Amino acid sequence: MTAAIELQDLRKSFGPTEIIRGVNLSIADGERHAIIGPNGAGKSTLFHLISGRYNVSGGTVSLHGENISNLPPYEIYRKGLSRSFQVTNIFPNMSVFENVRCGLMWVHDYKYSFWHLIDRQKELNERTAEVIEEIGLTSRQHIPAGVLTYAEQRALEIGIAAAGGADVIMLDEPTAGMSHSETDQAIALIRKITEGRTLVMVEHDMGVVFDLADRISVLVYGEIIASDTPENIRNSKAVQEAYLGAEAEE
Amino acid sequence: MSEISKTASPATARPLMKTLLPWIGFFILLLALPNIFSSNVGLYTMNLMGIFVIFALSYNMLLGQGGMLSFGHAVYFGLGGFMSVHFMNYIEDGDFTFPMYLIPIFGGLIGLVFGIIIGSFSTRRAGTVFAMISLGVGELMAASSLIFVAFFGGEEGVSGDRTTGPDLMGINFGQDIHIYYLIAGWVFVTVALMYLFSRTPAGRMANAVRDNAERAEFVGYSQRKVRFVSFCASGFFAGIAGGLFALNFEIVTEENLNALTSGTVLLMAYIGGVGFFIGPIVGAVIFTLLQSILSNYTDIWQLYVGILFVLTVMYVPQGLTGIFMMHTAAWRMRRVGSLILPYLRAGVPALAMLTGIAAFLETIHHMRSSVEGETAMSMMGVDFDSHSFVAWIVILALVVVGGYLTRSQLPQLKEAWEMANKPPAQREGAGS
Amino acid sequence: ADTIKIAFIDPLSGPFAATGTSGFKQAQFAADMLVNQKGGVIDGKMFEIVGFDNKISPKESLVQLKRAIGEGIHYIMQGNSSGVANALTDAVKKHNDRNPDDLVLFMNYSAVDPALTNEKCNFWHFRFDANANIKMNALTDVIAADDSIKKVYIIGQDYSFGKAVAAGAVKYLGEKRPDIEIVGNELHPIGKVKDFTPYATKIRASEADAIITGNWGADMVGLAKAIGDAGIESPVYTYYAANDGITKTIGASGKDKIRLVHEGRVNPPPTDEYKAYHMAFKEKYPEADISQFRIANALVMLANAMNQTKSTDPAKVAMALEGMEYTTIQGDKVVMRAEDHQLMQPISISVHTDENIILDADNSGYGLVTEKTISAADADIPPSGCNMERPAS
Amino acid sequence: MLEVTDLHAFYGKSHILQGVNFHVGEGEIVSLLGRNGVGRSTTIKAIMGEVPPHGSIKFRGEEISGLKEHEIAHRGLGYVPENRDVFPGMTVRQNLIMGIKDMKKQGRWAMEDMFKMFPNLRERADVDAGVLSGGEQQMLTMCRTLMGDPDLVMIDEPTEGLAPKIVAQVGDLLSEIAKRGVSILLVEQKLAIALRISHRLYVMGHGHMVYEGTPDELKANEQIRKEWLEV
Amino acid sequence: MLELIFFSLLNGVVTGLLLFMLASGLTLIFSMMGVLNFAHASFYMLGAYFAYTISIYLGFWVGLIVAPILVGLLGAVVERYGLRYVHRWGHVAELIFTFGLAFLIEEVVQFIWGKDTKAYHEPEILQFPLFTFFGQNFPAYKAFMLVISIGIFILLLLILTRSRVGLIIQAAIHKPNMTAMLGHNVPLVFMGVFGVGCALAGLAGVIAGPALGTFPGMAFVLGSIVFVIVVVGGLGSLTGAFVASLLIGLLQTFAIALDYSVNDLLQLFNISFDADSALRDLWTLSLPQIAPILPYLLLILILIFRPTGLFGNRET
Ligand SMILES: Nc1ncnc2c1ncn2[C@@H]1O[C@H](COP(=O)(O)OP(=O)(O)OP(=O)(O)O)[C@@H](O)[C@H]1O
Ligand SMILES: Nc1ncnc2c1ncn2[C@@H]1O[C@H](COP(=O)(O)OP(=O)(O)OP(=O)(O)O)[C@@H](O)[C@H]1O
Ligand SMILES: CC(C)C[C@H](N)C(=O)O
Ligand SMILES: [Mg+2]
Ligand SMILES: [Mg+2]
Repeated sequence: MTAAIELQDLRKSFGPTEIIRGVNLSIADGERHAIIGPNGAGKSTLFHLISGRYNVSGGTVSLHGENISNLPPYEIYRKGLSRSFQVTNIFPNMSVFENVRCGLMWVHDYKYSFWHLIDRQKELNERTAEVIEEIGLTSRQHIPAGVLTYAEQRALEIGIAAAGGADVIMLDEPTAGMSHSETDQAIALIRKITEGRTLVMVEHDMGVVFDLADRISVLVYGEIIASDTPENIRNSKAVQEAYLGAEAEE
Repeated sequence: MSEISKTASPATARPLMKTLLPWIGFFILLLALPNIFSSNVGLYTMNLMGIFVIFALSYNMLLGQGGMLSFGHAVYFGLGGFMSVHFMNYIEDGDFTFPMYLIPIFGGLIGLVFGIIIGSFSTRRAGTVFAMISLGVGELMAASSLIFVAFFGGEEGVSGDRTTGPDLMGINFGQDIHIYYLIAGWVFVTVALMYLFSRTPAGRMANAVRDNAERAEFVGYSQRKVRFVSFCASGFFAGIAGGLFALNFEIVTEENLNALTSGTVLLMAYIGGVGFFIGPIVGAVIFTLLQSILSNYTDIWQLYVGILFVLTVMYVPQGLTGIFMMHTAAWRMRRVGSLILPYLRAGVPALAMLTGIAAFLETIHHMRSSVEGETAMSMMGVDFDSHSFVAWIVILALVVVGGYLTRSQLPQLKEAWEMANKPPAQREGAGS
Repeated sequence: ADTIKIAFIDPLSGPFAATGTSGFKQAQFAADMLVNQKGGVIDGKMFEIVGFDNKISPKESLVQLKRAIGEGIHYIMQGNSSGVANALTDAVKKHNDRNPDDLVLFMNYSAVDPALTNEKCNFWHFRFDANANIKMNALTDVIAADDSIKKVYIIGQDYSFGKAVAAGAVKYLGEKRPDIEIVGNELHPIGKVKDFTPYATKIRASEADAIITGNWGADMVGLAKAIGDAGIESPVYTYYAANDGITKTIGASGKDKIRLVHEGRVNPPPTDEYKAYHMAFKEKYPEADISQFRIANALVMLANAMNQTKSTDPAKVAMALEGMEYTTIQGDKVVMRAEDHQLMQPISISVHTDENIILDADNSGYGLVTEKTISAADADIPPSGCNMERPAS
Repeated sequence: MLEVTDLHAFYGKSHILQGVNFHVGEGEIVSLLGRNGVGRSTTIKAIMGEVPPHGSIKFRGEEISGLKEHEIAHRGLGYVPENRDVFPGMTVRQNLIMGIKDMKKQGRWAMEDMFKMFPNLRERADVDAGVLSGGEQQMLTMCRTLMGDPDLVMIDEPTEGLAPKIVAQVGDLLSEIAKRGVSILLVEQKLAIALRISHRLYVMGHGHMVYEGTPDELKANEQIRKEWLEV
Repeated sequence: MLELIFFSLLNGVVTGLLLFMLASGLTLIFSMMGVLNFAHASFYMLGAYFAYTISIYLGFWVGLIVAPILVGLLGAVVERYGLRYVHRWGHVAELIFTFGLAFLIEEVVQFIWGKDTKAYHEPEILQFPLFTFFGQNFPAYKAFMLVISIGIFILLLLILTRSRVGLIIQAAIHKPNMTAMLGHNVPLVFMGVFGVGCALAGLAGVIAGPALGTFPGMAFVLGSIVFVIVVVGGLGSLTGAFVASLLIGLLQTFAIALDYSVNDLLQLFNISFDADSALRDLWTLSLPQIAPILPYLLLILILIFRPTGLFGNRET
């Protein structure tokens, strides 16, 4: 069986500085994988490399065995990989409903059609409504996304990413800036939405990480220093030193 | 599952009749207009309006819907016009037969072709780069039109005759009224098409790319292609408008594709409101009215248009349509009535002040541009002596008193506005 | 009695506004002095000249034509730019064909593209100025007589008139002085050149002994200035290098260098009547000059035609204008040739100078002194290719 | 040094600060604790003039409420916002330069000090701040404010979103700042740090202070912690 | 030929430097405030008109000093009461505002000064040929223009590289509050920069007015070419603007000077063409004819192949 995502000696430099220094990682199909690491380690960069936002400087990214390095984001998306962003990245002037629908249009094979009336596409609209229901925004669906509260926007962010039914979903700090109760809701949502799919996420909230992940990789200075089950990671000396540090104190 | 279908977008659930009603109204309006304004000037103005409505709407496919600020949209309009006028001449010369009233199709096609050519490189980027390319292409085309005389006719442009070729039920479109109905027909069809375009996946994605081009790439769409599709469609409709222009004026010149025309369409769309589908329609109508009516009464009408434009950008960035749309909340709550009185109370003095300001400008203008010693002038049917003391006192009084009264009314107006827009006492939420 | 409105469709703004507004003033003044103050036409109807700004655009002119027709005007007057005139004559013809009850007559007082009375001639169009070929014929006579001229540079505006001037120059020089070399034949965009220095440089580098140009308005001002700044000494043979700011710009640098071909004479004033007329005009408009005397001729001939037919019906008036003879207040006898509606009139060649100036231009002390006048018959160039459709009546 | 009496502030019509009183002494580290949304950030913003303040704010005995933001900054107050407000289009170095108020005066801090404290920043000195990782941005914001040589810095949640290890580093930095004679007003969620470095603490309830004391006192006061701090 | 090349070179440099004077103000405003000021050429026009009016009463030299100051003040007022207000609606609104302003200023100028060309002339003492070469004069006034523009270039370069103003403004565009809280008086700096930029345009107007004519269309004529320069040079790069100005100035003069046509090219390869074909215009196309379109061609090519412009490093 080929892995959902396979990184081979992946490298990325910005100017003279190498940020990602030869990452090798394989994420199995259906796995929930978390990437943790100190600030600036390159987690978001890694995400950008996989999803096509940045071009790689070396190495390869494969999705289901197919090399996708340096493809533009939309090509990668079409191959079944969808992601959310650390900094909220939605369509602020469009309604919540339209936001989600945009995430669905390509996979429903509308492409750049200018001969379908979108409001008449029953299946598409029903599916949109379903997704909105799942992320709990049904009562807000006609409001412009820009005026949602922060937590709602985060939910929408995840919703757009998950809507298209891609089989690999990548979430960058999905719970950043949320309060405790909101975080709990978010975990439930992520769990539900990624049912039966591959999930890759970056998180600083260890609660979330240990709660959700099947496996955790620790990225430090652009290198993966450990990749293991949550228990083993929690107990690993190296990881504690590099990342968790004073965590034990509290 | 049944629960879900209940929450489906209301657009799908909307009864067909309700969707069609505005269109039927629009259709009837188009038919009725020439009976209301039947004068020569009226017809002329409405014909121009029709052309600009299409043109401005096509422009808004770029700016309002696609977030592409273009300073060269007249290129497609002008090329459409030139192509059409050439075909008119081919028909006249008997080179081939084709009904004259379908000529704008050729305009549309050339608009589309150039949309494809120019769009293929200009839509690669958005923002300033796109805007500057459009500016460059616009200037390039305008300058070329003076060089390639065979196609563009140089300084004089190309003229044609619309009365030849197969006619439509005995009508050969010699009279303005015939052209009116022809334009009206095209307006109806193209407005409907452009509206429908905004409701297609391509149209929706144009909005998405405008809002956040990067994210659009992460839901499977190439931002460049999305812009390209809008750009071509917009070129097509601009070309049709150009074709109608050719039919209406029977001449097309360099001006049809120069920066001034590009600027005008931007102005129309923006004054009307780029955020709304009907915004550009409102803008085109108002602009044409100002242009053809106001210019009958005053030499300095462009000064007024300029002031209007700048004030619009400053205070109502949503455009004039935006002002109406601001009232939808109050309208739904049936509270618009409560605003009428405050509006009147502030509006009447404001009108007086504006009259005063206009009188001031007109009088100054008259004093400067009339022949030495000529002081009699008239404005709005009032004759007076531009050098008389009384006239100046009246002007001053209008401005000062009007201004003062308007100001004094503003707090009340604001309060009334807030009252009318206060959300009704929080009822039970629809659940979340 | 009521008034007869005449639409004056010309550039009242933009780079050619100076020419347009000056013409407008001259038209108003002529209507007033030569028609209205003499009792008007028919039984006391007054002429009223209504200005319509066409920004020198053919398209805008048609818009203004529509407006004028909408206001019930049946007579239009235009002169600035043959490009506009070509569009107007076409539009007027179409209009009259389609609206036989609402006819319009077009009096062209200055657009001199020969085509307007040749292949594009049209029953509703009358030209009161001598066409570009007639003028070029006269101008080249002068050049041909000057043996020191061996090389000529032709520069003009890129539109029908500019091209007609260039074509005429090439043709007549070729006939009269085949030995003259044409070292430059150049068209520049009309009304768009900011700075003529590069052209002046080129002219100077070509070592031309004479320059021929039909430039007018801002384009003449710019060209004259650049030629002056570059210190070019060669004589300039022109159509419109006077008045409206041009004479002032040229000033001393062009003395005895610039020769103009034109209708009507200013210095010495041909008649006392004209002199009085000119002075009265200066009195009213101290800043302007009578630069286009033909405007007055056009208006008086129109008035005469109306008086003759006792009608303001354009069809009848047009018929009356055909072949009409008239003696101008400059004492010249002119005839409107019926065949192509070209006014036959004497034309003059004058020089830019400050000597013997009685009526100066631009209040600059400089003006035009007429050196040579060619009678109408001598100046004549027969029409070619005019197939005029006359309304059946 | 800073003396706030009866401070009120509003967002539109909602009355967020309802009479806040507290003070910060020379060279002191004072922490402002409280749950989410009680108005701690608003308090700082009101002092800086970003939110219009009502009431008295005295800095070194002079009234500063009603002054413009830049005037307040020039009196010697520094502000480190909670949301990592770096200038994304400028390099790290330019961001730091931006912090300087008076180019001619040599303050307590040189750019070199900053780089010494955070070698990460030195490494990225000529990179656009917008591409820094979240944590690096947090460091940069803090350093930028210090470059302006304030006598009192108000720091809003400096450890938010930082990796656990860096959090400890930030604590050390704060102590270092205080050592150079700069007073600190710290808004923190992480009790541990606040308790470790502060001289005095305030606990904020809804729109006003509900407790004042030393770290040791607060540690002892179970009730206040239960009622106002723990979630 | 030598004469032609020499003078074309001179003319090109003079034109280029004049364009630079305009472009420098625009670059200043753009690089600092991110506002593509469409009304920039209108301020240039105002400079010429102000100077014209002043020169009637007080002479050219007073106008040279006072007119740019007046234009600068006006610019500051526009920033303070217009642009600053519009800023909150975003970039497009700002751009459109300046676009409307350009339109309005043209109308106002016509309203105040009328539609005709004004007789605004260079001062008497500069009305002499500086030197004569191959029998062709080089007017002293042009040398004066040359000196002033180079002076401006040096001055601006110093201001831009030696001060922090640029940074402060750039910061304040996106985060005015944060910038203010770091102790910078943001509104004042904005107003100042816009004012100075406009004053530069005004100065260009004062100097160009006598050379290129003072008429209501003068802004429109130059408006878009200035944009070409700023974009080709690289948005926000002063050096870029300088190089691009010279480039375009030279391009235009040489295109007019050199009489080559497509026909010449074809003859070189012994190809002849059908004089009646629809493409005849293409075959007879000559360099002087296409001179006006060269800058725009350059613009489009640059934007396609190097969207940051010659010296720029950012796109928007
Ligand atoms: N476009 C870029 N140019 C230059 N450097 C960059 C760029 N993008 C990221 N970096 C640098 O790469 C490093 C890794 O950044 P990244 O955003 O991936 O960190 P992260 O692991 O997501 O951290 P955090 O948890 O704080 O978000 C940082 O030092 C950052 O400054
Ligand atoms: N711009 C704003 N407009 C309206 N209300 C606001 C605004 N900013 C904050 N508030 C409200 O004011 C209250 C106090 O906010 P503040 O940011 O001061 O809280 P805080 O104590 O700093 O909490 P946090 O832990 O979230 O930072 C909150 O209820 C918040 O919702
Ligand atoms: C007014 C005139 C100078 C116009 C010019 N004779 C032309 O035919 O275009
Ligand atoms: Mg990150
Ligand atoms: Mg806070």
